[in-house]
Amino acid sequence: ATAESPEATEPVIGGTLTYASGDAEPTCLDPHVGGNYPQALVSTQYLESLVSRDADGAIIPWLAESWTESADGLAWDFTLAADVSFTDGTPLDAAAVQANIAHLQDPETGSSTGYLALAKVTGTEAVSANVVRLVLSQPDSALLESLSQPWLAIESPTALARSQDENCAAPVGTGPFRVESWVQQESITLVRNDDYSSPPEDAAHTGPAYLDSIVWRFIPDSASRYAALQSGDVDVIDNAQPDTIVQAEKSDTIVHLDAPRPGASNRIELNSGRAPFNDPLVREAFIRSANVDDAVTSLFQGTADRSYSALSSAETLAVSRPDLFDYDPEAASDLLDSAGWTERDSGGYRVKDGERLTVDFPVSTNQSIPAEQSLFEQIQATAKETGFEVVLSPMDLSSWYTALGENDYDAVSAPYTKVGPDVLRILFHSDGIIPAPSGYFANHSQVNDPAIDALLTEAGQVTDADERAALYTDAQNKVLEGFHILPLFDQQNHYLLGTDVVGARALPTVSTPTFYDAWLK
Amino acid sequence: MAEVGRGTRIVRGSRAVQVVLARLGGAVFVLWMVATLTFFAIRLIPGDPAEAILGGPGSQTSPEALAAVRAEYGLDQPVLVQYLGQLARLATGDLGRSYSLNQDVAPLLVGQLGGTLLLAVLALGVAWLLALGLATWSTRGGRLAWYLGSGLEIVAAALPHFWLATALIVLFSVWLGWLPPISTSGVSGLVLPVLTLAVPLAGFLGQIMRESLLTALESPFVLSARARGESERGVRWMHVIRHASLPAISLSGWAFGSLLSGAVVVETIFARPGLGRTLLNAVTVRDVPVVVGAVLIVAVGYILMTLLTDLAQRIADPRLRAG
Amino acid sequence: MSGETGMSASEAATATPTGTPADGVAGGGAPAVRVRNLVVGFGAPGADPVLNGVTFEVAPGECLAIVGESGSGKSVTARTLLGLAGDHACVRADELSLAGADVRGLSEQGWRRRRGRDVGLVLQDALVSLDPLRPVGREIADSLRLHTSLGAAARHARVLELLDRVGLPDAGNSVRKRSGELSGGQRQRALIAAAIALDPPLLIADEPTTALDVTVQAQILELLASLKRAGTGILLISHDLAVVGRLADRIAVMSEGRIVEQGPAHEMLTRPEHPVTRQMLAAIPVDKPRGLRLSPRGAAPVSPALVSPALPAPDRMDRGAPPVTVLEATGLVKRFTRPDGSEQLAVDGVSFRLERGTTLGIVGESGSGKTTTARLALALTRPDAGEVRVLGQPFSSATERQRRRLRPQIGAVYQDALSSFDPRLSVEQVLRDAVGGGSSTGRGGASGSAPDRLQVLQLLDAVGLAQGLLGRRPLSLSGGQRQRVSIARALASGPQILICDEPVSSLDVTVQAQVLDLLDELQRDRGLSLLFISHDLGVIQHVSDQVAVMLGGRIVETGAAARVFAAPEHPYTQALLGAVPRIGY
Amino acid sequence: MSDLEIQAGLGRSPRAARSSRLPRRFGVAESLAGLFALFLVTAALFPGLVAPGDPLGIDPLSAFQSPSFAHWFGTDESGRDIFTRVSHGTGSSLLIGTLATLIGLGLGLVLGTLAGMLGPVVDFTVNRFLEVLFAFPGLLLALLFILIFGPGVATATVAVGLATAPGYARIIRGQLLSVRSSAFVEAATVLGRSPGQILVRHILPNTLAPLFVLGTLGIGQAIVWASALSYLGLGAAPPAAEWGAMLSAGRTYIGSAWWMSFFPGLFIVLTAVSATALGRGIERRMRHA
Ligand SMILES: Nc1ncnc2c1ncn2[C@@H]1O[C@H](COP(=O)(O)OP(=O)(O)OP(=O)(O)O)[C@@H](O)[C@H]1O
Ligand SMILES: Nc1ncnc2c1ncn2[C@@H]1O[C@H](COP(=O)(O)OP(=O)(O)OP(=O)(O)O)[C@@H](O)[C@H]1O
Ligand SMILES: [Mg+2]
Ligand SMILES: [Mg+2]
Repeated sequence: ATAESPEATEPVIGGTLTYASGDAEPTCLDPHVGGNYPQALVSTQYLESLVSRDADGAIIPWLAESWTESADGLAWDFTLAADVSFTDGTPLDAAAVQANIAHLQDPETGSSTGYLALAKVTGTEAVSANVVRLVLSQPDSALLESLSQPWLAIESPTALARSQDENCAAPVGTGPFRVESWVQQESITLVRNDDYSSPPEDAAHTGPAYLDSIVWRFIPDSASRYAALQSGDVDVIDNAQPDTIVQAEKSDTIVHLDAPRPGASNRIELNSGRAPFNDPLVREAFIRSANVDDAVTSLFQGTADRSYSALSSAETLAVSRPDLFDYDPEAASDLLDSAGWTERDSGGYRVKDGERLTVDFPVSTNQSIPAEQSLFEQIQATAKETGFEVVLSPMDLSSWYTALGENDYDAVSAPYTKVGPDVLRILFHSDGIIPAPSGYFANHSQVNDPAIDALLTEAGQVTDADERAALYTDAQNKVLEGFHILPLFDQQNHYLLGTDVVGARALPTVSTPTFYDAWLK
Repeated sequence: MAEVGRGTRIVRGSRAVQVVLARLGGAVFVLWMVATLTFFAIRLIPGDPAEAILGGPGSQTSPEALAAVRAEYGLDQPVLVQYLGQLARLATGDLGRSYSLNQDVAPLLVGQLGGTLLLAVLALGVAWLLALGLATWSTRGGRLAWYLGSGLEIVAAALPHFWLATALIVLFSVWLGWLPPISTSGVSGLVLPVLTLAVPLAGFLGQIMRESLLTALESPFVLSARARGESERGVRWMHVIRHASLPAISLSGWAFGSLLSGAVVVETIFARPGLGRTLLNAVTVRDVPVVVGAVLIVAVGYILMTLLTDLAQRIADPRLRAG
Repeated sequence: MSGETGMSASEAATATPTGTPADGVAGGGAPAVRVRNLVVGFGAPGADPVLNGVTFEVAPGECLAIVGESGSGKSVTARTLLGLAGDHACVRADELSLAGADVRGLSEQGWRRRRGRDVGLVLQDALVSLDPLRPVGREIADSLRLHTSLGAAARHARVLELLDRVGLPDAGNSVRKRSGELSGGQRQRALIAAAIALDPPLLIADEPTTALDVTVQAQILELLASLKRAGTGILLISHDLAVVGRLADRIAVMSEGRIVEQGPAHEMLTRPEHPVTRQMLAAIPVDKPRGLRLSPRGAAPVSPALVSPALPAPDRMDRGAPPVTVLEATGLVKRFTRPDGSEQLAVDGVSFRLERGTTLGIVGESGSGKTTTARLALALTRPDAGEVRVLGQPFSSATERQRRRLRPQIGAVYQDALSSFDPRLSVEQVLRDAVGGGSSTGRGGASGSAPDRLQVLQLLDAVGLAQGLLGRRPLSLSGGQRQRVSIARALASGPQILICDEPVSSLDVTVQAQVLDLLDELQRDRGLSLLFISHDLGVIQHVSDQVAVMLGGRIVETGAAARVFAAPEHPYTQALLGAVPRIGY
Repeated sequence: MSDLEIQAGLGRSPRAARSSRLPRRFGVAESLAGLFALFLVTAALFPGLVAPGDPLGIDPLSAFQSPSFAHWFGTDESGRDIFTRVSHGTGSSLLIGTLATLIGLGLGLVLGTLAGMLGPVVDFTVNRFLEVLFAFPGLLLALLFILIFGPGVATATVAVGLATAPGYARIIRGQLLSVRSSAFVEAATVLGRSPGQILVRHILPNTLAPLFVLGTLGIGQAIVWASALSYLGLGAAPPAAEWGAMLSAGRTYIGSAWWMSFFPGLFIVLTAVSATALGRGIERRMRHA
């Protein structure tokens, strides 16, 4: 069964939908604070952004009904939708937006994602009551895409004025639902916003949502989660495992909603910042020696397509280069020979002046689903034949951060979800190599190529769409041809729904589900 | 057969006070040590708590945020200062503020406690019933019953929680569809977690109960009860059961501890809110205040439990009261 | 049969004890129990039965005593009469009737209806025959609950009445007490009360007094006598003829599952026919002069050839030499703090001297401080005051290191021989250790020097044990054998002094006799000086030259045995003497 | 009181122990356990004998196959043969169990002996210390340890050892005290033996003898514990063929491929069971000797 649900019947008003998330429970329901995917998932139900994206990746109006960019691209004016008000009654106006930008940029808030996305925004002005202007230091071609993300959603200024605890417990937005209660470690209860008036253009209907309420639960254990869906205790689950998806496809009581996340594809980043991967030949050898295709077919059982791109297939500008990534052990061996890794040791691993050809691969158990980890194991196995010793070390998130911070890795796989190709700049611009004081940095493959830097910086500023596309295409080709990354598949994002759930869809922005149009049979 | 009860009441009274005081002192000491050990243990863990505080899947921490966090949680101060601060706060019953859940620990844990206690208490009860039932049944039926009984007990005792849990879910939820695997509301949701915790414990308890049951069954007072015309059931309910229970009672303190260990796994698998799950999360994100708090609560629970056990024993066994 | 059971519970309960034996017999006329050719076997039918053709009967108001040594089958007999021989016991009998009704092949229910109503049982070990977790009141009321329709109140009243009847002081209180809170005597009374709750025509008392002090023993026997007078038939089981002497009308002697001789008590005690009976009578130490054998020759063969020449054996009888004090205690005091914190004077100013070649007997009831005294004499516990000197040298006040020199001069024999052996060691290893000064740590028998081995053999022979036992572990030995081994161990170092704490209390009379003879011989042959502790005045009288009577930690009377037993001064001593069971009335 | 004490049946009354009238327990069970143990040891020493083939060798295209003649226990998500993996995992699992038990026993021995031998002061201190350790649920103790020294087989092993140590310590102490105050030790004193001789001849042997049983019982428990840690992702790292790790890996696919977690789990349980059965058997023999 697939997500195309029969629209024939009339929507039923009322009912409570139970959602079981496999992600960690957010510590704050306000996605401004920190800013991770779990927050995005739930906040999509009660918060809305200035703009959104349609299925074709085009930016469409949401809370902002229109916008204009100044000639120099340093000022953007957004005209806000009329008579929209937050669920606490505060009207949506320029001041409100200003308050949100300020909130995001305030270090006290501790925003990460939103903070970085607004890096170029230096100030805001209220042009009129319902027109707000963002002032930029440089042109930012990614501004709209950034603003479409849930992490930059607009909240009630009155609510933001409260203490962070209060705001974290129950953020107030303009969404179709509002936060009723949150019992830590148990569930979040969302109830319908009856005065809802601001659906995005691509919504199926207008007016309030059909559902009375949504119960948002957290079931980290995937088996239990699926069991709960089967037994009908929950209506929707996320982070579905491949095998369960296959089962679901067969069953007629569960439907599957596949919504790959935008931004970067799921890939293995090869650390060109240190041996052995500072040698392009070795990088290519590794990539050629890894049998990803078979692994993906066996592990994901057709639920995920192999990716040959740096970007998610959700990105229109994604460049795909199958030719670079096919499995070819012979070629790999030759490459290693020519790279000087000629001998093999007792373990069958390549050796060069006493050094074994070892690839340290820290795996964050929080961020890589089991299927992915199995995939790595298979890569480990196939790469061994060519003589690579891949050392997989699963670790918890903070240890993982530490390992990265100390540049103690040769390969790593980290998701990066961001709307639009600008993610390339974050991932491959040499600025991304210098670790922040926290030790965190985004350019894990440590690509340090002036040419690429130049392309990305320019692309980040040009406003002409075609120009931008061309620049990003070049940049991607350079990255791929440099064998800096081994693309695996789109960042997986599968939802399974009971067949009684109709009209649920994922927002094309960051593929978080929205239950505005949803109703229960 | 030393004559009993010659000791003068007064002496006994003051003695009791001494005992209680000693107990209290011991308890406080244990708590302090636990707090200290935990605090420094966590400190030894490599990595930066500030990271942990902001850390969360997919989050990218900005230097500013980190700086702010360090200041807020006093992570920039020397460890000793932090330790003393922690103790001082603990002394006042303030468990501090969670790194990862940004809320106060005390209320958080107290909130979580309920679920775990419910689980633990129910499991303990069920385990007791299972164990008693099995022990009595297998000591009255013939050899076969005996082998079966003791076999079952050993197997049960060897079952790892996580495996049992999975098996139960697959059996009762997926195949039979009788019980919901996950539901924090309602009794039906409790069945599987409680069973998961109870069965292995029942195995252990059963093994001891069987032994003491036999001892009791062979003892002269049972013979003389029979000689009075007491029926098998009478013998068991009037005499043997209580004797069989004594050693098991003395174990309840230990059992409680093991249940809490089990709760870590069970609450994760069955997605139940509770101390165990919170603890595991806290440990993995190095949320020092929560871990210390949780461990302290567990320690308190353990101490209370041992006290209760002693009490229960004294109630169940007058010989102890006689001293 | 149904008529039988028709003799309804309430009647039974309300039936007031009738006056004389005569009435008892007249009532129903049928004997309380009649057994003809009872055969009981356990496990394999091939194995020779535990009871083999036992025949006897007990009339109401009569007391039959079954006497026999341990393992002869007394308790099995008792249990069989209640249908409690055991799950895998096979019981056959030409006749087996309770109160005139055949009970062979009775169903479990049928048995249950009779137990407690037609027959009551008082068990060997009063200490554990009452449920320690339940108030004795409930225990007693159980029989009523099971067999009568009485209400709770009525039952309670009846229980009080019973407790009164068995002479339990302040019944109102005792009802609520648990067995742990009662003294041995009181427990035994409670147990009897439970057994006679329904006035069963037959009361079986299986060694009802074995664990009790003589004075208490006397009281219990008196109680049983009063029941007998009230018309209850009593089957009294014991291993000690002297005990049954004063109660039994007829006596049956049992040996290896057979009743070898049966007859009127008087006949049996005065003109025994069967050797077993004779041996039992001979075994009774009471009123037997010092040095007179209690056990038949050959029970403990001693071949002089092997007796170790270690010590010159001074003749005990030569009174010429001035007495040498080998062990002297002066003003010993030992306090213990009870679990509840209160202080207790276990030993309170005890002084005594033990002269070479003589025996000092210490007698006293349980808890009077005998063992503590012994432990003080052995310097196993420090006295709070006073001192122990050995061979004139300071002992208790010395350091253990200094003491070690003197240790070989003192041997010890304990009441519980078994627990005094390292469970891992065989008899041979135990003795080797003792002989070889602990130097031999060899586990296997092979190791150790030849002289050691010779000595071990000599010891074995001295205590009359076969060499075959060398390889056995103490656990697998009989009580008597164990005690012999422990005596052998005590002798290993060729001591002058032997301290025996209740060496025979856990043995039955016949075995006790052998051990006492053994000790006597050894004393004569080796000029040993014995500090002999027992609660049994009869034994003390037989073995001692000097006697000390202990009460509550003090020595209330001491002096030459002859004098003390002839003319006891202290009332307590007199009471003790009065209580000692004697043959011939 | 620890689960070991329970299994070792300490505080069991001699009456029950000696009673000859009980049915002879586990005559059958013991032999079965013995057989299984034999199989395990073989598998541990010569895994190749039991299951030729590479426990890590992947075969993506034959993944998720249910048990069959080709693959007795089926295959996992990477097409590895589970029987092969389970067999080859025996070594490490047994090793972990044994080492952990040894560590636990070692620590316990040290603590217990300290408490039991060095007078009341030490005894008091050690007891307090033990109380503290007991106040940590075992799993938590292990968790903390692992988080400090990082996950991995080695740390998991030590962690389990650490977590079980207090239990052992308590048993050993109790044993020591009871032996020291036993009548036969007094008897030896009366015979004029020096404390040294008594220690060597009586106290140590009688204290240490039961440890063997404890050890046997302990191995089973230790394996269960270790697997629990692997299950929480803190033990052996995949794709290592370690039962706990395999079990947790398999759990993900429990809905579609039950055999992936069933068989490793089964082996854990069976191992623990046979260890217990054997331990009990040995114990009884020793007591009846
Ligand atoms: N249930 C049983 N199963 C097997 N053998 C038994 C059983 N009960 C008793 N025996 C055996 O029957 C014999 C007689 O036992 P019994 O208890 O009657 O001896 P006793 O005369 O009472 O000795 P004591 O004076 O020590 O009580 C003993 O050898 C004993 O081992
Ligand atoms: N180690 C001890 N701790 C506390 N109290 C003790 C201890 N040993 C003996 N007592 C008490 O001292 C008193 C005398 O005990 P002891 O064993 O000497 O009496 P006994 O005459 O040997 O009694 P029995 O005839 O039963 O052996 C008893 O009341 C006993 O309770
Ligand atoms: Mg008997
Ligand atoms: Mg004594």
